Amino acid sequence: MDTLFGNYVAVLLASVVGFMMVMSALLGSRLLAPFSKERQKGTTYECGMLPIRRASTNVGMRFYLYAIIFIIFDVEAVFIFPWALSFVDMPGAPSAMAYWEMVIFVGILGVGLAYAWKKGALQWR
Amino acid sequence: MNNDLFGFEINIWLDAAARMGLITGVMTVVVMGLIYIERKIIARFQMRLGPTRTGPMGLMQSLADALKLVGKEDLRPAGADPWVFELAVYFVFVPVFMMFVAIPFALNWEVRVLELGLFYVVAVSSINIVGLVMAGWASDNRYAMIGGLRAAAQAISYEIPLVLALLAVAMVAGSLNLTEIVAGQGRVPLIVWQPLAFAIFYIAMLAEMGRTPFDIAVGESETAGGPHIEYSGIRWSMFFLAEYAALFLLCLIASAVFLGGWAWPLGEDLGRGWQFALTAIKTGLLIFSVFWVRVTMPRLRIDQLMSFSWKVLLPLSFVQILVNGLVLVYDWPDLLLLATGGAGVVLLFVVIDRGVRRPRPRPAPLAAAESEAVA
Amino acid sequence: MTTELAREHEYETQDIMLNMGPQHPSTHGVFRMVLTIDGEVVRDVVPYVGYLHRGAEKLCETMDYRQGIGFMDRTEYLAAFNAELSYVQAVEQVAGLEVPDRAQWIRMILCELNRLSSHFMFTGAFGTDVGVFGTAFTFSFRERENVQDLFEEVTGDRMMYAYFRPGGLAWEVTDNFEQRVHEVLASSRQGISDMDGLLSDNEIFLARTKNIGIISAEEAIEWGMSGPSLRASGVPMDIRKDEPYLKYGEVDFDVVTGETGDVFDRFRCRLDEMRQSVRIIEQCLQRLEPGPILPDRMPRMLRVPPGEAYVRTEAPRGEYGVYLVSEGGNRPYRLKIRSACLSNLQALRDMVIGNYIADAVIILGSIDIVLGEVDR
Amino acid sequence: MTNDGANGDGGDTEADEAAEREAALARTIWADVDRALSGINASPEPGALDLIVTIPKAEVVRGLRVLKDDEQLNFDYLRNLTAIDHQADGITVVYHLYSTAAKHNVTIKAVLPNGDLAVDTATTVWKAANWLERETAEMFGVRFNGHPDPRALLLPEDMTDTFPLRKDHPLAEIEALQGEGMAYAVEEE
Repeated sequence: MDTLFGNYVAVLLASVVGFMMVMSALLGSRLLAPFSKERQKGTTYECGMLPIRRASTNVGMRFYLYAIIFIIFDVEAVFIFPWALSFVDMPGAPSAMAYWEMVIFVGILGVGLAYAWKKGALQWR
Repeated sequence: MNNDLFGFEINIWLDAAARMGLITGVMTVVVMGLIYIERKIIARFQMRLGPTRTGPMGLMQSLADALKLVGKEDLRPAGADPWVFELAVYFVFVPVFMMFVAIPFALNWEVRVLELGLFYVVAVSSINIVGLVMAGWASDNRYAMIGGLRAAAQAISYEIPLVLALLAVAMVAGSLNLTEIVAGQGRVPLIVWQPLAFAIFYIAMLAEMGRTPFDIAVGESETAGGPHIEYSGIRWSMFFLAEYAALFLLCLIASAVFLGGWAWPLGEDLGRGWQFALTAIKTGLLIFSVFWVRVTMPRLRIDQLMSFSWKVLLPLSFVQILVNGLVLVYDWPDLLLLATGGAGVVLLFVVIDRGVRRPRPRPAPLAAAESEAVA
Repeated sequence: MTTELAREHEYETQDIMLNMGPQHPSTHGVFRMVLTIDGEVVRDVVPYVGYLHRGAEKLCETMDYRQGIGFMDRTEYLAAFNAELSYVQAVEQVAGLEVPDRAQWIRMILCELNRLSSHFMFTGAFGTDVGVFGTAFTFSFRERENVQDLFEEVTGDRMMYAYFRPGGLAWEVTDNFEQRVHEVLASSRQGISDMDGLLSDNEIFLARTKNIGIISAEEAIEWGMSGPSLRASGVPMDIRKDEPYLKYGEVDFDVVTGETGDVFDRFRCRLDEMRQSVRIIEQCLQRLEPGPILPDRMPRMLRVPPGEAYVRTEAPRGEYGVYLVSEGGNRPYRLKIRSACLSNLQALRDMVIGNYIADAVIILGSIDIVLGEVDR
Repeated sequence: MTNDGANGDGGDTEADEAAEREAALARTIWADVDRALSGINASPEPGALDLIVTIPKAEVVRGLRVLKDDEQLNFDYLRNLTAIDHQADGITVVYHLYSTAAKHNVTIKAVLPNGDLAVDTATTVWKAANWLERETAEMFGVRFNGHPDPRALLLPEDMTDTFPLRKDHPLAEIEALQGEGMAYAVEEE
């Protein structure tokens, strides 16, 4: 417990230091840089033309589709991680069995990938 | 557990703080150096001189840039979402910084030995994409939005091959602890057993960093800067710093995981100086190769980029994992790993070559194209 | 909009209007196109030109014939010699002036050199469009610089040469002209193969440019395209061959054509055309002999009898035509400049629709527009 | 250039001039054009480079269509389209045609009287006429009936009342000055 705590103290500290670095840089800029209240400077860059509408609109489904496929495979990767480290000397089970079980698992996902491929979900449109 | 710094037993908080301080200093210097070196190297590739005016051989260029950027007016578009816009900078920069905790620079020279180091690195590295998406969304700019969405799509697509490539290596190494992985490569670096994993990792690494040929998010000729188009001054430079820090980090990880970090070929016997030098040389070579790719490669298009990840890299990395498992379970000779990995690399290049030569059908005429009248 | 209507459309995806230009890194000057995009696919594109319109035609009507030469430089500023050539030839046609041989050969050399420098500009800019970080640009600019230096030695200016005159040339070329041209050709030949090595064989470059922005030969003719952009579609239309002017009938060169009319073919055509230009210049240098560069009796103030002529020459971007109507006197009654890029640009919409945003950029790049010429 | 065309020095008598004009026309493709344009009121004139044919404005688009579709002439390429302001005599619209296969040129002109500055659009014949007509329309105030996209091309969209390339459009101060300077030069000579 002590080791774990000691290790992740550094992680916490790293995030704090990172935050402070960014903040100090922004603060330094706030102090040193000029600041104007001219309204024209607040317009967004639209190649020199005035923007017509707000930019944030509803965008196509395809991003959502990729996100779903991503989550499936990422979760799968998370499942594979513990297996990958322990299947060789699996306590209480023959390692070959652990391996072939994972082959089946990956195979099912492979079928899923093939299906998505076939359906054209992987084709960016 | 080594909470002794320079041989003194100290409080873990103080120890961590001291190490982080050291890392902060090192990182700042290295990143500034990298910016200078990249400019010099790219200039040489392009038959230019690069920075020459600031200090001897232009060495002070990065410092001058930093000073200029701090003194530059910091604009925020009136239509931007203030909180998301401001916070995006932190989300981009802090995760990169956090990754340094697990990197082994030399024997017993790291901030902390994390038992799940590789896993931690992978997990934290994907956070900064959130920052890019936030930046793109909050800027109230169409280019930024397209850039942000591109960044997200690209990052999630290459995340999986990256993770699986590292996983394949972890299987062979038998650990997720970065220090153990490095120490285990005293005789033979893992790139020998896992060339395909290295190839996949290298490509996915370029994509994760958003460097050429995968720089479609920034894509200067299309989206004119992508997610950080509306950022200026020091806030923009934070994106820039994060990019270079990520370059440094991912090359460090690649050199540790695949090239044997400080261990290969001299082992643990030699002094720390040599180990640091080895790490630096390997990382430097990788960084140089990234620069080299940057000056010679055109940019991919988004559909090519996505299909390459999902249709080529992902299946290949799965096959690699299954093959690794087979060899390890039945205790076949390691040479088989080399053979299959090598065959995989050849296959990868063949697939790329075939894909390039294959003609792409003209996109089907759309409804808008058929009508003659101009809007 | 009522709230109910708004709720009904709440989850509909919308086509985004993306405004590209006039201040955009890859619109090659002040060109603007409004893309209607669905995700990343371009559904419609509306080009806007005219930001660089300076009324060149009207201005020329108020100018002496000789002053007009300078203005031609300012329309087609990347291939000013070719622009000047069309203009002075139009004046010569209407005025009935005979140009001495030496002047014609020198004009040919300079025009072909200008084609080289203009195409170098294209390859560099196109490399950047495709996404090479500046390397193509610096490589080709080194070569362009050599050509430009030569122009400066001859004309005294790097961009606005104003060197051709109705009837001949403004002054004799420098003494070491031939030797300098040989030097420039040697470096250009190296530069062409450099560009070939950097781009034409690169896998990503091929993947990006092949089968993108295809336009068929019939469509290209229908839109009035010309120059390499038309020849890439497989139409061997080259004014230098079809209606030889200067001494093009006496030199040996091939008309380079493409097959599919895609972006890659347009790039390839330009590269191969540069090799042909080198070939032409070499032949010109062999035929160059001492002699006068202006007709014997050249009036101090040029007066042109009534008449009209439409003179077209093959400029790097296509047909650069000058339609000159004279009603006597010392200035044109009407001067119309037929711009190659204006016609080429019309076809942009056909080529872009259905492709991705990134393709729209390289398709625009592959037409190689010069906005000074489009807007005049 | 390829063909010499007519030069300024004519014969003394009218008969000589007419004969020479006939001879000049015979060197051009007028015979073919005349055959193709049968039924259309066309008057030829040998130009410095190409044959110039004037067609009444009501028939000009029909004539262009015929010239494009004729198998032998096959004018499939519209080189240029513009106009000339002849002040009191109206505005002349000029079409420069080319055949990519037969490689010959012709210039077609149509005179529009000042009262009725309108002509049918040629975009139905060649798509290339689209922008060229837009430019001509905004610069001269010529209306092209049936044009699919009659917006301004080069000028600002709200500049609809002035036509810069007409001769009565005032010159800017600097242009006027330039004109004066030249007038001085002419007198000096």
